[in-house]
Amino acid sequence: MEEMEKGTNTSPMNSSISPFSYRDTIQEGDLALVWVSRDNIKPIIIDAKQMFNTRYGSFSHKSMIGKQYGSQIAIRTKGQNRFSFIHVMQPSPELWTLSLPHRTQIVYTPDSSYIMQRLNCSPCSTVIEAGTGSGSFSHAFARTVGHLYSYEFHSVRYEQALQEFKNHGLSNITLTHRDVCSDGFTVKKSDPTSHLFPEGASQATINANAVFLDLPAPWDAVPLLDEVIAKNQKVGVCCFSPCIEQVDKTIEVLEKCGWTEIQMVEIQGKQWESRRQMVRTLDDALERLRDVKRRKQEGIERRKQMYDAVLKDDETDGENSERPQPPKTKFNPFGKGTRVREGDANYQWKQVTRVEPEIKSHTSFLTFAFKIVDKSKVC
Amino acid sequence: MEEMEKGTNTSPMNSSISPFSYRDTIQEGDLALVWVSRDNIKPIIIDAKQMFNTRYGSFSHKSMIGKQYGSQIAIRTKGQNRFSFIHVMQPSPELWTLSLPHRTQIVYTPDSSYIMQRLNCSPCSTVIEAGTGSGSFSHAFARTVGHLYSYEFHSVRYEQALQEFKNHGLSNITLTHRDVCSDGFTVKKSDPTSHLFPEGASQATINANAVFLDLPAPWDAVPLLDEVIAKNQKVGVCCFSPCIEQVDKTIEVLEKCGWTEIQMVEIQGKQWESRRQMVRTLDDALERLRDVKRRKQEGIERRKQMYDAVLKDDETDGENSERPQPPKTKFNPFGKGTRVREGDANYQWKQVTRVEPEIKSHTSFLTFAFKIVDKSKVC
Amino acid sequence: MVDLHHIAAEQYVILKLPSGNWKIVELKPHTSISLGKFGAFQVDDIIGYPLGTQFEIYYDTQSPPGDDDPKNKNKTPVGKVKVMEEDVSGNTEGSESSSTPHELLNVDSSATNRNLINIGNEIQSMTSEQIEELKRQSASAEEIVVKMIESHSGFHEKTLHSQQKYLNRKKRKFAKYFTVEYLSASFLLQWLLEKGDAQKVLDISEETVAVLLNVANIRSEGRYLCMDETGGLLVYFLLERMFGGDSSSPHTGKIVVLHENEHPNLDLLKYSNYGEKFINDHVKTVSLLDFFEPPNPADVDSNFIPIPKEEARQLKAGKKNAYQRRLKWYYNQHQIVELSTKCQYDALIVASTLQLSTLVPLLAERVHGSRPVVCYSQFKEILLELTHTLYTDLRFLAPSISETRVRPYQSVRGKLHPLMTMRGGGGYLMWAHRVIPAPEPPAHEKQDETNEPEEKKQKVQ
Amino acid sequence: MVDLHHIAAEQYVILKLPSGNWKIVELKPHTSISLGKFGAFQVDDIIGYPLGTQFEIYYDTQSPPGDDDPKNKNKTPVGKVKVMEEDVSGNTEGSESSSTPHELLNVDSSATNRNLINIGNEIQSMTSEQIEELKRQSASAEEIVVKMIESHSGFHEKTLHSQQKYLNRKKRKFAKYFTVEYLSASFLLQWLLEKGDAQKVLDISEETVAVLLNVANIRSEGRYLCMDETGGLLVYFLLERMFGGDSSSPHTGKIVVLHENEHPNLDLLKYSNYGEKFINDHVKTVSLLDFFEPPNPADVDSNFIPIPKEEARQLKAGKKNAYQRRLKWYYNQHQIVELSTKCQYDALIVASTLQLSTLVPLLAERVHGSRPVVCYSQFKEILLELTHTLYTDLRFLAPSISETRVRPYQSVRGKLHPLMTMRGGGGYLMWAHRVIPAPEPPAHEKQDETNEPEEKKQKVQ
Repeated sequence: MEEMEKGTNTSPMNSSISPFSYRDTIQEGDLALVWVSRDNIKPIIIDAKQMFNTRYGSFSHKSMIGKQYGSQIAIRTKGQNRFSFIHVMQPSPELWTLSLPHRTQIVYTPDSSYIMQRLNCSPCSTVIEAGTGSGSFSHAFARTVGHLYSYEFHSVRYEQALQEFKNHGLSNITLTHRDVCSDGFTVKKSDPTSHLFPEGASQATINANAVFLDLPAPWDAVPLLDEVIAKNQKVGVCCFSPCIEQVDKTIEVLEKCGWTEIQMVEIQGKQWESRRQMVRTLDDALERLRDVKRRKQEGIERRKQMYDAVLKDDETDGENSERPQPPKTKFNPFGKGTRVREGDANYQWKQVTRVEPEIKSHTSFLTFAFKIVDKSKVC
Repeated sequence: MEEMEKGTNTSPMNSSISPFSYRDTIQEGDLALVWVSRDNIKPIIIDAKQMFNTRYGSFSHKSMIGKQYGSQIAIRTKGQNRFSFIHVMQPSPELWTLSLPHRTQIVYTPDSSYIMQRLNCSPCSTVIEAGTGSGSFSHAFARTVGHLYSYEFHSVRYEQALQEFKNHGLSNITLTHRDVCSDGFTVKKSDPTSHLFPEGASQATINANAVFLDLPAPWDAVPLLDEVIAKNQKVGVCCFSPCIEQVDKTIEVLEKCGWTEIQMVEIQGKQWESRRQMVRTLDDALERLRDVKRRKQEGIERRKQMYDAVLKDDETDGENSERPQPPKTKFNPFGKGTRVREGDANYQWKQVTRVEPEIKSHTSFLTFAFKIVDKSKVC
Repeated sequence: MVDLHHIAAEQYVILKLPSGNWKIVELKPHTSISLGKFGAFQVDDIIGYPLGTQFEIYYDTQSPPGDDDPKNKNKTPVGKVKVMEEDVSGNTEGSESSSTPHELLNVDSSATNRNLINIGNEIQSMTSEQIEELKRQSASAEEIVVKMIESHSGFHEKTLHSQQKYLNRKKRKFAKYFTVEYLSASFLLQWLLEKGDAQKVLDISEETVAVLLNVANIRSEGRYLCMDETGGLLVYFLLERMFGGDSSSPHTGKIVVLHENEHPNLDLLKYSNYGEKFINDHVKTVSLLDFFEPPNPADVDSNFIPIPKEEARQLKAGKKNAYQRRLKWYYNQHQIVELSTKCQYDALIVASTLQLSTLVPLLAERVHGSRPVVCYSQFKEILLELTHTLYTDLRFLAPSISETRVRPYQSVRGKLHPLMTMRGGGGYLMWAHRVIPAPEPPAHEKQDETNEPEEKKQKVQ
Repeated sequence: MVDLHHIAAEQYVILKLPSGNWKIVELKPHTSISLGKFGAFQVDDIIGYPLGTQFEIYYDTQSPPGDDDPKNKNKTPVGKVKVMEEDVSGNTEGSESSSTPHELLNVDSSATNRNLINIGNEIQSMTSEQIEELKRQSASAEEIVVKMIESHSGFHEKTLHSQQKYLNRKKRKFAKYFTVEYLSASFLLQWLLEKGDAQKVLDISEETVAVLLNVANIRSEGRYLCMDETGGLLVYFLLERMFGGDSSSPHTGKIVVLHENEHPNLDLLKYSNYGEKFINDHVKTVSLLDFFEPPNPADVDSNFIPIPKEEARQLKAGKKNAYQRRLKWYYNQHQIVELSTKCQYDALIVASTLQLSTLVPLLAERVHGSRPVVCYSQFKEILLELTHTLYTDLRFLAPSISETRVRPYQSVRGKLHPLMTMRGGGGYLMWAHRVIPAPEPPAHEKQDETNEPEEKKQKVQ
């Protein structure tokens, strides 16, 4: 969405199939993700006339067309004549999430994955999502579930998501512009919605069996769910709230509305970097000190003789005597004073892991609950 | 404390020095900790006439006396003639904590350590602790701080702790029997307390500069602190509460009482086990399958010929033909079907860490705050 | 589409018991299922209700079980069931009901546990014989608990909170109810973990496998190369995500499972409710040896040539059987060739204790560009070794190790806090993308850094 | 005992600024200290107040700074200070005041951020020049913020929560106050971390070093063998725990610091307020080489024999100097002999990047039985290797690896939640006890298992 605001054309031309379904070859009009680095993944629409510019050089879309997705595109930069490259990736919901600007409020993959699993998402699921927000979670839902009903109360974000879902071929999403807290979840033909109503239908038959509420006040929305959730089966809900006081109010209303198995959890996701630490043995350290000592010994000997001489001879002034400096050590097993690249084959290394310097210590609290509206027997 | 209830004599006879201060040699009358295993550490009073019995054998105290603390005491069990041993350790607050029964409510080392550091504990600290509980944290405080004022409202626990602190030579603890929530922290001569009042003093001069409240309702105690904390210096408090709603009420009253820099934290402590996992290479796995295949080949060949014969000869009944079983594989690079001890030198191993099977995911929330009662200048 | 939301005969379901334990049962019509001390019920009585329904077992005291056969003496009597409208499970995950149980409304409680040190069995003055007698009288859990409160001399000295905890514990001990749940992959895992089988499933956690399914970009139409050392649990997770338990699913996805032993171990799939044909269509198994050293198609064809179907149908019984075996072998050999040499996979998913650093680079050769490679290991150190290997291999983009942990709370209003203890472990994931390295572009002028390893080159960017 | 609780001249203290940043300063009497945009103050004005006091800098607008010297033009004008009675710091650790700031009482707020997408600089219509002008007019932070609200066209569309956040951010930006804190080891660490010096202190965290101090059983009278690759931070933590900043402490504890380079690096001790003599008495340094290969006392004595003090005093200036050097060398050599061969230590504490598995078994030889061995490493893998080495060494009891992490909350009532992001890392500890293996007891009858390694034997128990 950020990219689109900048005026880049991100409407793929091959809109018949979703750019998110498996595709093998990079083609004109495709939506692709250019991987520059882990923190720099950019969506582009393949256009034989365009270039993709980075500060390491320009890559022609032409050089991408016809290659397999995942291909590395390499150039030599003219100025510095350096090897420079990008990878052209096919979008997936998770790569799409990584490509979003960091300041965007998004449900991160550890959370979205757990929510989907806990709500048992599959092609047999019909899911309600409110609000749509950046649309990142909508992509993950759309990949997996039968149908997604997504609600966004902010009109600009609604329009943006509407366009984006269309461009991304996410035809199993019904997006509706709505404040669900006041107006509920029912989707009528007269509403601002992307829903395709069947002939003669004036309102959508939702029957959701999974609900995800990412709202500041989910307690206003929970009582309105009964209208739209499936009646004769077990339905799960997940409320996503940053503050603990919200959880408290959410549990209160869930209990009041007959939801059971209420459980709140937190997800903690960590990324680990693989690194190497130099193996510096005690023996090497001692040998290095011995080397220093040997080189100093000469100087010390000389100084000692000098002081002894001073002590014997009353006339000499010890202060003014020359104090020779020992030569620097030559034995340098750890490369002190030089720039050693991590993994340098001249040294021994131990493989270690390091957590990312700043971790996402909290995203939101996830409150799950379940309900069967109608427990009657079918035959 | 648990041990004492069972009637074992745990009053050390050398009460002049604390058994918790550094001592080198195991002596008659000492309080020692017998380390049987990580989960089985028992306090004993060294008594030349006694035996320490385990299900692996009996160890005479006599064999311990005169040895250095930390000594391994080894025996051969008569029945099975196995090598069996214990270690005789000098108590430290942390080992003492490990020796307490698991069901005891204790402040664990990761929490107690952080609290002591955050409250900047040192010999210059005067600390208030309420309540005393199992006394385990009191031991850690007593090791480090100048004086500890500990309060226990439960009379049986008070008596137990009183005796224990005396036995352990923790002379810098004043223990008082008190419900601080209703009666505050002031210690008077008429109170049930271990305090040694100086000549003529009718109440203790506390002037605490660090406070630890492990109470169900710290908000009742916080307003009563001003009487006993040091006036003209920065004083820290830590409230230890399991539930988040308690934190909320605690913050409310801390703000009301003029405490600042309020911050709640959680401590997460994990223990890692060092283990080894067998290195099982793809090549070995393939070779093993090849070996199985070779041994089957013969059988397959025979069967194939058999079926071919059947197909050629209308008379034979394929069903009744004998189907020979191939011999079992001999190439067994991973020791399948045998019991391989972790680390067995006949195999290759990779060092790995494993977290304990059950982790202490929550102890309590720690709410810290600071206050200077009197900000006036001294000269 | 079949009805996936109601309890059906011949189905495997998982039952949640008042103790918080789980039990997997097959619903054979006209039989009864015993839950031990929690009672027994008729399968037919629960068929047709929505999956997720909680039932109470009750006994009509007027008509005692008419069976006087002495060999059935210790058998749990089969009761009747009724649907429970309100959840009373108070499950072990911390969602205990927060309202004051009505048994406590008339009981004094202390503001603190001040006068109570040792809440042990000695205070509760009912003997276990008395309790057993009550149980024999088929009293409801509630009745038993009320009796126990009356006889508990220290009860009024407990705090309300302690009283509630005590009651819930006791109620769970004597209550006779159960919940019939759909046997999802998550519940199957939970059942295994509670049985103490964590090591059999490589200590994997629900949250870790959840991330695996998403980062592996599992879709209903994908073709996945998989190693599963969890006895089929991982494959079941994949099947559930791809097809949602629907044996009539129109989706075309396939899972190719490689195995290091002569035969694959997917035993846990026996609990799945997919038909055998569905599983055979969507799950293919190939041994590692066949995968890396597949048969030569010409050799296969020279060994056997299928005859026209008409002809085959007319073979005599014995001969027909032998022919069918050979035909199966023939198709199987060609399938191995297809799966191991012609397919390009949409993801590689590995949960294996084979050395990953030797295994993964070879398996990944069959993965399509831009598709994910995801490896699970119980130990981070194994993935550390793997990532260092993959860093130097230009076919892998940005290998990284992730750890995901769920922290459940006691989700009771007024008493919110993370659970005091939880299972450690849960494993780690390595996630990378298969990419296709470009040939080195011609230099405008030869320079040294062109030979820098990938790792270095990536850092430049 | 010296007064440790009040701001004193010649002291190092740490200042907390409105930005949440820290600054270490030495309080030289009759000088001023500049805090850049937060103002400047006279050292003498704060002497004598309790450590921990928060001061506001204010400017008497009637009397502008009389200094017209052009070279002082860009110097921060020195203001007066007053003690702040209420804490307004709203520190970055999440303890923002929760009451609605009075600046907001007359401002509309929206229930949600609904109509607000991009709260950026474009909405705030004051230019930075205008703000600078206000600052030059020495307006208070509050005045500036009020002006900014007036000129912020989107402000009323923010939620009350957003407004508060915005205000606090802006207030911190323009406020002129500071808190003078005692320079504790924890604050010193925090200062280093915020400076981006985490790697210089091996990424150690306050919580990890806190556990280290307790499991190492640090006491005021202990004698500790230590390797400190944190530039003296670890030694400072030890000193603070042992002596509490009190240079007149009667306690006898000593820290012997081993170093792998020719000279020890304890640079950070320069910020401590212990006297030089106190540090020399309580902190001894020995190189690893001297420790493992100490001089022969006889050789030392054969090289130099001290003469009686009377005689020494009468030496001529030059000669006296040479004699003093030799005498110092003589005592130093004997001290090395003492520390490396005669002392038994009360704990071994290692924070070093030397290979621990080769280092620790040798150093631990000098540790008394039953005393702890505690090693810090930034990486768990290093300690894993170490514990496997120690498992097979009978002199170590139960080596184990621990990880301790603090999770701070936004501690604002109504908005309680763990901080959204926090620093990763913090390192790991290995904790074991030095023990003294028993000689193998005589067998009643020879059996094989007597030769089992310790690891196996412990498992038997």
